[in-house]
Amino acid sequence: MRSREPRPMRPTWVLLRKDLLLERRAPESVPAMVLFSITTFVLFHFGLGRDEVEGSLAAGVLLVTILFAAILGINRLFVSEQAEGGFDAVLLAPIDRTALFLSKAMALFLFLTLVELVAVPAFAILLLGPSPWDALGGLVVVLALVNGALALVGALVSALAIRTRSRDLIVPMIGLPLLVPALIAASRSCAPLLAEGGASWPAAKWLAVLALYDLVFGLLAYAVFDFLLED
Amino acid sequence: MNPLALLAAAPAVPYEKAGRFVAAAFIVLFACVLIYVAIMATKLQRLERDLSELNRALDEQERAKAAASAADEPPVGAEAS
Amino acid sequence: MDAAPAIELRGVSRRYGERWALRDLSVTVPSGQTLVVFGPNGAGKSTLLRLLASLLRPHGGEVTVLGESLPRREWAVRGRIGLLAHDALLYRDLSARENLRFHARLHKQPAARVEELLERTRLTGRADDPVRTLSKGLLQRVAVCRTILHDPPLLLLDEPRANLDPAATALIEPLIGRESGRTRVVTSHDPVGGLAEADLALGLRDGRAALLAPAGEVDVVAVEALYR
Amino acid sequence: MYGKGLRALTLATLVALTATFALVVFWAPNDADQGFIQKIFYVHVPVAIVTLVAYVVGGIFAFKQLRTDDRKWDVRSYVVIHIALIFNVVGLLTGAIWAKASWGHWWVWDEPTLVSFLIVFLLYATYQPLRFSIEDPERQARYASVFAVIAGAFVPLNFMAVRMASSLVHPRTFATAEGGLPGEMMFVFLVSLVAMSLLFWLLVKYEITQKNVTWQIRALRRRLLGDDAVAPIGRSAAPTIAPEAAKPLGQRPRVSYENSPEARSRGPEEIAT
Repeated sequence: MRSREPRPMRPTWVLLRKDLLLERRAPESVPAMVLFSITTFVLFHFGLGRDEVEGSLAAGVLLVTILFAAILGINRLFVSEQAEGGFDAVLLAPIDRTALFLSKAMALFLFLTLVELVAVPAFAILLLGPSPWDALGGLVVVLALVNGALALVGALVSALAIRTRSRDLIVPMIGLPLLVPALIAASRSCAPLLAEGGASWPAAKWLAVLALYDLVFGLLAYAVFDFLLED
Repeated sequence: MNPLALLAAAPAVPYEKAGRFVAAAFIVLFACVLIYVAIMATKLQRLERDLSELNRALDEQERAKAAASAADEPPVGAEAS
Repeated sequence: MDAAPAIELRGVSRRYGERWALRDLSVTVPSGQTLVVFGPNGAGKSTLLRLLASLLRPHGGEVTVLGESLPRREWAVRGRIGLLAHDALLYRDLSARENLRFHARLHKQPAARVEELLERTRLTGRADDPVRTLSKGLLQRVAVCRTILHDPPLLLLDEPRANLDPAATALIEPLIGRESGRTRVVTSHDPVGGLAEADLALGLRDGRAALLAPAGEVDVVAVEALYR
Repeated sequence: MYGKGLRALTLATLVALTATFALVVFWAPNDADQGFIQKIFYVHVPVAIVTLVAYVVGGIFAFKQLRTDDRKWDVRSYVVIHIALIFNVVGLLTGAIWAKASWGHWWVWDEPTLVSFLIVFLLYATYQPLRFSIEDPERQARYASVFAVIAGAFVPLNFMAVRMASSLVHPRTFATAEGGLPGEMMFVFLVSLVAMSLLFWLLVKYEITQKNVTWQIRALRRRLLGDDAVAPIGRSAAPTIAPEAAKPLGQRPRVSYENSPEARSRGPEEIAT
């Protein structure tokens, strides 16, 4: 047991630690997302009837799979809070309520990164034509931005949906259209990376659009999140 | 420029292939607006029915009140009328 | 305890759609005293507790808790209120110790406080088993620890003794009972037991204060009348 | 009191609409390359503009509802978005007709306004199911407002992303690069835009008046026949509580802070965001 007095951790870290501990203790989101991704690659193989994909088709397959896997994670984000009446625990604590939003967004970001650590290599082995090695640098940047978009929009939509009746319907119904611009920018950035002739750095404007999307929706979600918790 | 001349000078409206699409576009606009008006019309009917029901209820209450006040008036009032 | 009353409600009401959950309620509870709230289900007891805990905003009237007017200064009362409701507010997959550690960090309390409370409620034996494996009685004890972890001056207890055996009740009495010296608002369905521990009695019926008087002047019959 | 401007507005809309159609059919010159088909543009683009502007206005009303917690903003936000959704359908249909007329098939993916229109429609189509899935009217208003604010900010961003993604096939209606529109066309376009805006405003005012009448009759029934005669409100996507009955809670403190001890000693002022 740690003897020294715990540094008063910022509430966001306290909540994030709890979420990671919960996921480690009873893993449900990450394994489900990983298995879902790999199954989707198999489905794409048979659906498209192609052994290998490259360029914009490869970008599309990878990103659509990650998007739908993320929807699974987003659906489960606030379930632990809702089940135990946990929202009250956070609402009663003397903390800034948007810490809950930040901690959930970071948790989802980490989960998505974990999933991609397995899903992207699987994608490279199963479906990707050109070798992924030289595209790796670009992929990391684009996927980081995509994870940011999925985490921020996902956390907000999950909070919006969790206390309604048809919650697991509301998340995909609202989340997917909201994420379309992010998907457009991401697939246009990934296409040159996975191109047949060899990876080339994505056009700066698409990375800018992705970054702008993260920024705008991050700030907006941060501003309106409190209203979802009030009663 | 009297209206008749204006009409005469108007370009002929081509009704073969192209014209039909333009007409379709305008019809869609009107169709949606009219559907909306129809929905509002049904709501208007329901409002009208509620209102008449309320009026009937008000009449009954007034009749009941009038009857009640007539009943407990002392006999003196009765002879005087 | 400062002289100002812990709780002051003037004409407080709370609406749920067109129905009034609480209607024009005026109560003053001096600090250190216990208010016991009686009333059938759906009379507004839980609504009153959540309103006092700043979890619900009033739709009318003024609410002053621990000298702070809600909802304007609701952040000032956060962390100074202990709410023990039907939900235990504990994560089923975490152990009792991990849960309490989490709440301690949220309220900036030292870990030693958690260990002290675990010993006082004799939970150290089961402290590391996931909460979902605990019986209802043990779960209630962990919830009591969570409620007073941050030493709140005001306790809001929703039928605290539900599913507790006499031994467990004796254990938690010094923590959340009268002798804890805190201002307490307790909801109860047991007229005899409730009146015994009350300084002030409030009877709620359809969101209104059907009965409000010092506990001494209220007899059991009047309380039972509420439920008919 | 909502309905007082209704008659004047209806007349104005009537005049504007008939003027538009008369001008479009009889007066507007045929476009050089597209010929008569180009006339659909006088319906499709104004409706598209009114829809997108209406979504953003719905977002602004929703933001005001969140700030002041006054339910009349929720009613306005709901009605504006509700009518904008109808205009969105009209925009999509006329856009598809135009695509069929000028490019031969009903849907063209290279056409940015049409594609972004579909995405925005898919998003806002979830507005009413979201409202329907929340019972408590208070929370319904607040959650719907959060959605409207987010979706309102989404509309311009989506339009930009889709426009960048598709090669520019759509004739630039007012791009100055090719000299834009000759005088007459621009004039007819503006008249049509005014007409569509008036039509939108008319329908919004019409619906708000209708809702208000419904609430007044409900209140009247309650006063006349007592509480039990009033049918309990079923679940509905639309706001069901009259704004007057739901007295606003007034300004709510938007105070963020690290933790209570410092906050209390510092006594932060209310931050009006």
